[in-house]
Amino acid sequence: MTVDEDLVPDVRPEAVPDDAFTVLGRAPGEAPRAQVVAHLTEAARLVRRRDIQMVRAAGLGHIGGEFSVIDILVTLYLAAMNVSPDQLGDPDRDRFILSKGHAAAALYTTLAMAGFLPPEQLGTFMQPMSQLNGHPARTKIAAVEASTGPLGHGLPIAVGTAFAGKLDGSARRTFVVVGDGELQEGSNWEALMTAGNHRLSHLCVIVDRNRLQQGARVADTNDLEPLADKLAAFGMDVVEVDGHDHGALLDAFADVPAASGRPTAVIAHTDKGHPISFMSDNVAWHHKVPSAEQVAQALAELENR
Amino acid sequence: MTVDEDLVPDVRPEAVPDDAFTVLGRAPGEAPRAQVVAHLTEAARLVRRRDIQMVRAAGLGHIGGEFSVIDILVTLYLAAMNVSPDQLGDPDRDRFILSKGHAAAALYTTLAMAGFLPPEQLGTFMQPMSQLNGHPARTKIAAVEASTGPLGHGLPIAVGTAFAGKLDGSARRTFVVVGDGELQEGSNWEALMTAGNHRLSHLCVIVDRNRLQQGARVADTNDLEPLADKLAAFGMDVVEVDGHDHGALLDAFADVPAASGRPTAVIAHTDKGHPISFMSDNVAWHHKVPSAEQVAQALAELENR
Amino acid sequence: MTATIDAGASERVLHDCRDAWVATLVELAEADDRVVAVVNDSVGSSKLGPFAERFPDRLVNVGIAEQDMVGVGAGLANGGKVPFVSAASCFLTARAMEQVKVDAAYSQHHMVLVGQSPGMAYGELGPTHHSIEDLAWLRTIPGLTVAAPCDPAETAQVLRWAAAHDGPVFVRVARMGVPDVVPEGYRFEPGKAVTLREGADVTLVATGIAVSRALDAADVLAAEGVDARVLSMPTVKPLDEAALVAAARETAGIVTVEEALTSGLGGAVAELLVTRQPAPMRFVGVPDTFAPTGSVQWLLEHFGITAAGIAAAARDLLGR
Amino acid sequence: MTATIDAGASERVLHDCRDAWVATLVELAEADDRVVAVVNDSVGSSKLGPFAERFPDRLVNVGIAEQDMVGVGAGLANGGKVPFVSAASCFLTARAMEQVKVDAAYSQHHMVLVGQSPGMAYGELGPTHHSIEDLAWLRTIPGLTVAAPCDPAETAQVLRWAAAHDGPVFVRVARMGVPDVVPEGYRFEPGKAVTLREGADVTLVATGIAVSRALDAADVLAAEGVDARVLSMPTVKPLDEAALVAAARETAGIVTVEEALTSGLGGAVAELLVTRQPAPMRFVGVPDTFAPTGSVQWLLEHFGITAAGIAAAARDLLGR
Ligand SMILES: Cc1ncc(C[n+]2csc(CCOP(=O)(O)OP(=O)(O)O)c2C)c(N)n1
Ligand SMILES: Cc1ncc(C[n+]2csc(CCOP(=O)(O)OP(=O)(O)O)c2C)c(N)n1
Ligand SMILES: [Mg+2]
Ligand SMILES: [Mg+2]
Repeated sequence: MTVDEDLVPDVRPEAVPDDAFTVLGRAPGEAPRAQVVAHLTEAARLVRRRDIQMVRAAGLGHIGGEFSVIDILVTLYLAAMNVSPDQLGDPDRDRFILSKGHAAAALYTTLAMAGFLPPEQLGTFMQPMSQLNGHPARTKIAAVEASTGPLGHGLPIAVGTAFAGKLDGSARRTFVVVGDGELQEGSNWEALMTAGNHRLSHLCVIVDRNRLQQGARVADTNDLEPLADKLAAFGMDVVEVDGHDHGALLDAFADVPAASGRPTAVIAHTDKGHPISFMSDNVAWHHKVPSAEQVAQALAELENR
Repeated sequence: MTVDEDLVPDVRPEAVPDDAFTVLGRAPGEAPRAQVVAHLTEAARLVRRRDIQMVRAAGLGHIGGEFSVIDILVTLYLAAMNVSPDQLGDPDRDRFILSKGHAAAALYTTLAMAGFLPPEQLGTFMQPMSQLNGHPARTKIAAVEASTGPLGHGLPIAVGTAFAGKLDGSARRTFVVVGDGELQEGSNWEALMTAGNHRLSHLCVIVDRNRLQQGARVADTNDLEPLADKLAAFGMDVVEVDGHDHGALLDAFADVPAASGRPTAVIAHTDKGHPISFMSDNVAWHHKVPSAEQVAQALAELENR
Repeated sequence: MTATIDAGASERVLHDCRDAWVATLVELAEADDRVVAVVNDSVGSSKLGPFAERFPDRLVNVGIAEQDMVGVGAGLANGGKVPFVSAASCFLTARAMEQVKVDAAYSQHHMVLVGQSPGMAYGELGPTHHSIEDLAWLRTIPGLTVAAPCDPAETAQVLRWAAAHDGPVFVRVARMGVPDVVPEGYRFEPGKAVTLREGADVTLVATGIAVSRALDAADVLAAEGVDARVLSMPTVKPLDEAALVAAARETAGIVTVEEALTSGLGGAVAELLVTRQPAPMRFVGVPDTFAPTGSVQWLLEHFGITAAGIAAAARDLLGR
Repeated sequence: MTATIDAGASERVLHDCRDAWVATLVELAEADDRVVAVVNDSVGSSKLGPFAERFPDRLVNVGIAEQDMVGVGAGLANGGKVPFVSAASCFLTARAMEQVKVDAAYSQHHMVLVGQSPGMAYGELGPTHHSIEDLAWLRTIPGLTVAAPCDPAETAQVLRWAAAHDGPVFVRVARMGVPDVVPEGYRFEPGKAVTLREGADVTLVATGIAVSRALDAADVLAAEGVDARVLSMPTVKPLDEAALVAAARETAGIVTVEEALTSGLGGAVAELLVTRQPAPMRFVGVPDTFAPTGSVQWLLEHFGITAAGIAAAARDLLGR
């Protein structure tokens, strides 16, 4: 199935009634694991709530890929990564780069949830002169480490920053999320080859493996399988996890750097549009903007989880 | 070991005394295999003779990568490929693309050996207004299928022409030679993914696996190993051969299209500068220009083979 | 897909030129089975649905891989096909620049590069998705024809011409709504300006979606007693040198208008005039900056690529 | 590496600016351990040998992968390094164009892009290896400084300035032999022309290796009684607008000279003049064509990028 949808659909901005947003902040450091997972689960629920409202209000966004990546982002920013709003000038902070920059709204909402952005700013998403551009820009938001948008840029940049960390003997880690469709870009394989050969052990490449790209399934466009073999042949330590399981993600991220000394590739199996019944695994929702009724239904489904 | 040599060294053109060149043409079609191999062996010897003289005369060239690829070129043009000078307008002719275009002199001499270029033209190599440019140009020589020079262009083009052949149900085959260092370019992995997924069975990607690139060994720059695993994971049917063994090359090319329906990748194990004692496997000879004495010694070594 | 806007007094129907693009492509493909389309996943944003349905085998989708896309296009040309290589203009040009230079232009392959949704059509998506550089970059590449049609009829004409032209052509296909502009029976010729309005005071030279805006500006100026000539320049390369030199001689100067960096059409005209007929110019387009966030309509207003902005530039040139 | 040529009466020592490049880089790296070099295999042609010996760990060789190279450079900047990203100019620009646009310019990373052996330095290797488009392309990218130093001293100055400048800089480093040009004690400033010779009849504006040729042309013209002003323009972006407007006002016109497509420096000056001070111009450089095979010296003669060619252009402008 292919989609005849437009990258910028014709839905126009509309005020959204209920866009309250509670900033939960980081999961408590010393808490038992179940409590951390509960914190992340609730945070992800709130981030999805706000995200869909932002997309509806802007009349623009990439909701499918946002909902598939939110659990990963929340796990990183609220628990796994060593970075906090008052630590952005610290050279030893962990780095995160959203290579699939079209999921910007998911990043912005997660940054707000983690205290890196004032929640009010979320209301400016895509508005004239807003700092919340359709793709994240490092010149506009302090917490954004790299400007992305064209696919295949974030991973080479992540390799560079991981390389710098290695040169400095720093313990910091670099996490980068790439889309699965994005892995069709050759620049990523250049970067993986470099990372593998230089044994950038503190680099963690997370593949948002939602099996869909813009117009069709990845398998029907230019298939990636056998993906784990490809990544391993390029020198990665490959781990596969359920990308919506916060506990599994926590474990995978805790294992970076891998004992092997190789960079880690986490294939995070996700569903595009997760967990909304009418969006999930449906290619139509790459950048479709939900109607008011669809927003209401999605919010209800989120409530009942 | 790295080399501090220049891409355009300071040796200036010089007349070369003995540049006679015998055009042997195609190996006889119905001849016994031993006779075909003997024909190719002699042709390759003559091509190397002429090549080193051209490089010396021009004061420019990439002799290491030329000597590593000549046996492959000669096997293709004088025996394996279904193409002849009077058949260049035939849509069903086999195609050849030298993606590592810096070995242009090897292609020109082979084309002359196969009757595609008047041998006199070889004397114009790199001279002002010559059609024999430092990298092959399709607008300058009818038998050149694709203009190359920047690494990583020829393979995507080969995928395109193989795709066209598939659309037309043509039996023609497309052969493309890439350097091993060249495989660091991501555009090649984009093209391999496309070829693998579309099962372009009539495409044959030949890797000139001479283990050296411009400044150092491939393994010391950005290693390719495990190369066969990489190629297999991208959907290729992988074959490894001695790239200086005409018989082995003939067999590998005769197996295209592979029974599997996948494109073929031939990893041709070669030596850069083969078979000259002081050049072979020596990274200094990527684009070094031999002195008159070195030319004499190389010619003597070729005589005695 | 069409929309209407209230332009001055009258309601005008606006068209998405991609509809003309796909209709023309299907028509060309029906007449010539060498015609194929090559894309980088963006089947939807290239509006290739109707083509994909009619000719599923002739749609070569290489996935998100623009270098491969242009190289594969060149190879398809080698294999006897007539490829239309279609992608968002920003990625087709910036990401595959060396392939455009080498595989298309230097190689002189018969291939058509179709830059979709150029300029600031992807307004809110930001500068990474704006293709404001394409005209400035591509007009410098030898051997490449660079076209930016101004309405659906001209889009169709350019594509038909490109399909028959044995050489590489870049065509900017607009998604922003434009009214019908070219006259009935119009025939596109590369390097041939279209005089849409005669005038003796100042000349407005525009390309692509800016042409209808230049016409609107001429109306604004006429109301003030300024008689503006309007030239549509469907190809930024080659330029219509004779028409431009004549305009520089016969009117007070030239205002160029484009939805692009002003080094595109503006720069091309400036380079011609200084050597042939020095004359004052004003540039309407995107100045030397990455655009802020905003919709395309907002950005066009922001940069004055509007009837009012063009009229103001003309007034400035005339010292009024 | 130095060579001598017989220029007119006197013997001049010619320098390969890459020697100044690597010496300066080593010096910067000694003073600041954030300085790293990033390359695409071309350690030799970037003349990085001395740096590689002294700082083996700080040489990041990504192999033949220009997109990765620029992205890695941006990441190293994110990681607190000051990367000098060095490659043959043709590949650095064309192959990594989107990375230059997005990762360097739009992102405003503190990084230096070093375009080696630009123009037609790789003469016989052909248009795929010529970087004649770099100035025309890069000068249109917002937020990027584009420099083409004219001799070893200026090369060193530009690199030192770039190392301290918190933003992206592109520097063309010439391999073609050039004599010493800038005066003793010269300090580079971006956007600041250097008046190498006063003159009232016509102005020659040159950049990079063309500067010494413009000076030679002024000698030729002086012998004919033509008093040519010579401006060296070390940055094509930003331009020295004041100096150019003054030259257009005070002399009969401007001849630009560059080892590049004339849409580079020539186009930049033309765009300035038509809006500020319309004046006649002539362009010396590579016209709109891919060059034939030939050595760089032969090609410079072929295209008239020589004292004689420049003088002829000035005469033509003056109608003599
Ligand atoms: C270089 C480039 N080409 C094309 C696009 C247009 N584009 C935006 S999103 C997308 C699909 C991405 O698919 P995937 O990486 O799988 O992301 P996800 O499924 O997580 O949304 C495409 C083709 C782009 N942003 N960049
Ligand atoms: C895009 C690009 N980057 C850099 C170069 C410069 N270059 C020419 S040959 C070469 C080394 C190629 O090595 P390999 O592919 O192994 O070829 P071989 O050993 O057969 O000569 C390099 C880096 C180039 N031609 N194209
Ligand atoms: Mg996906
Ligand atoms: Mg090699």
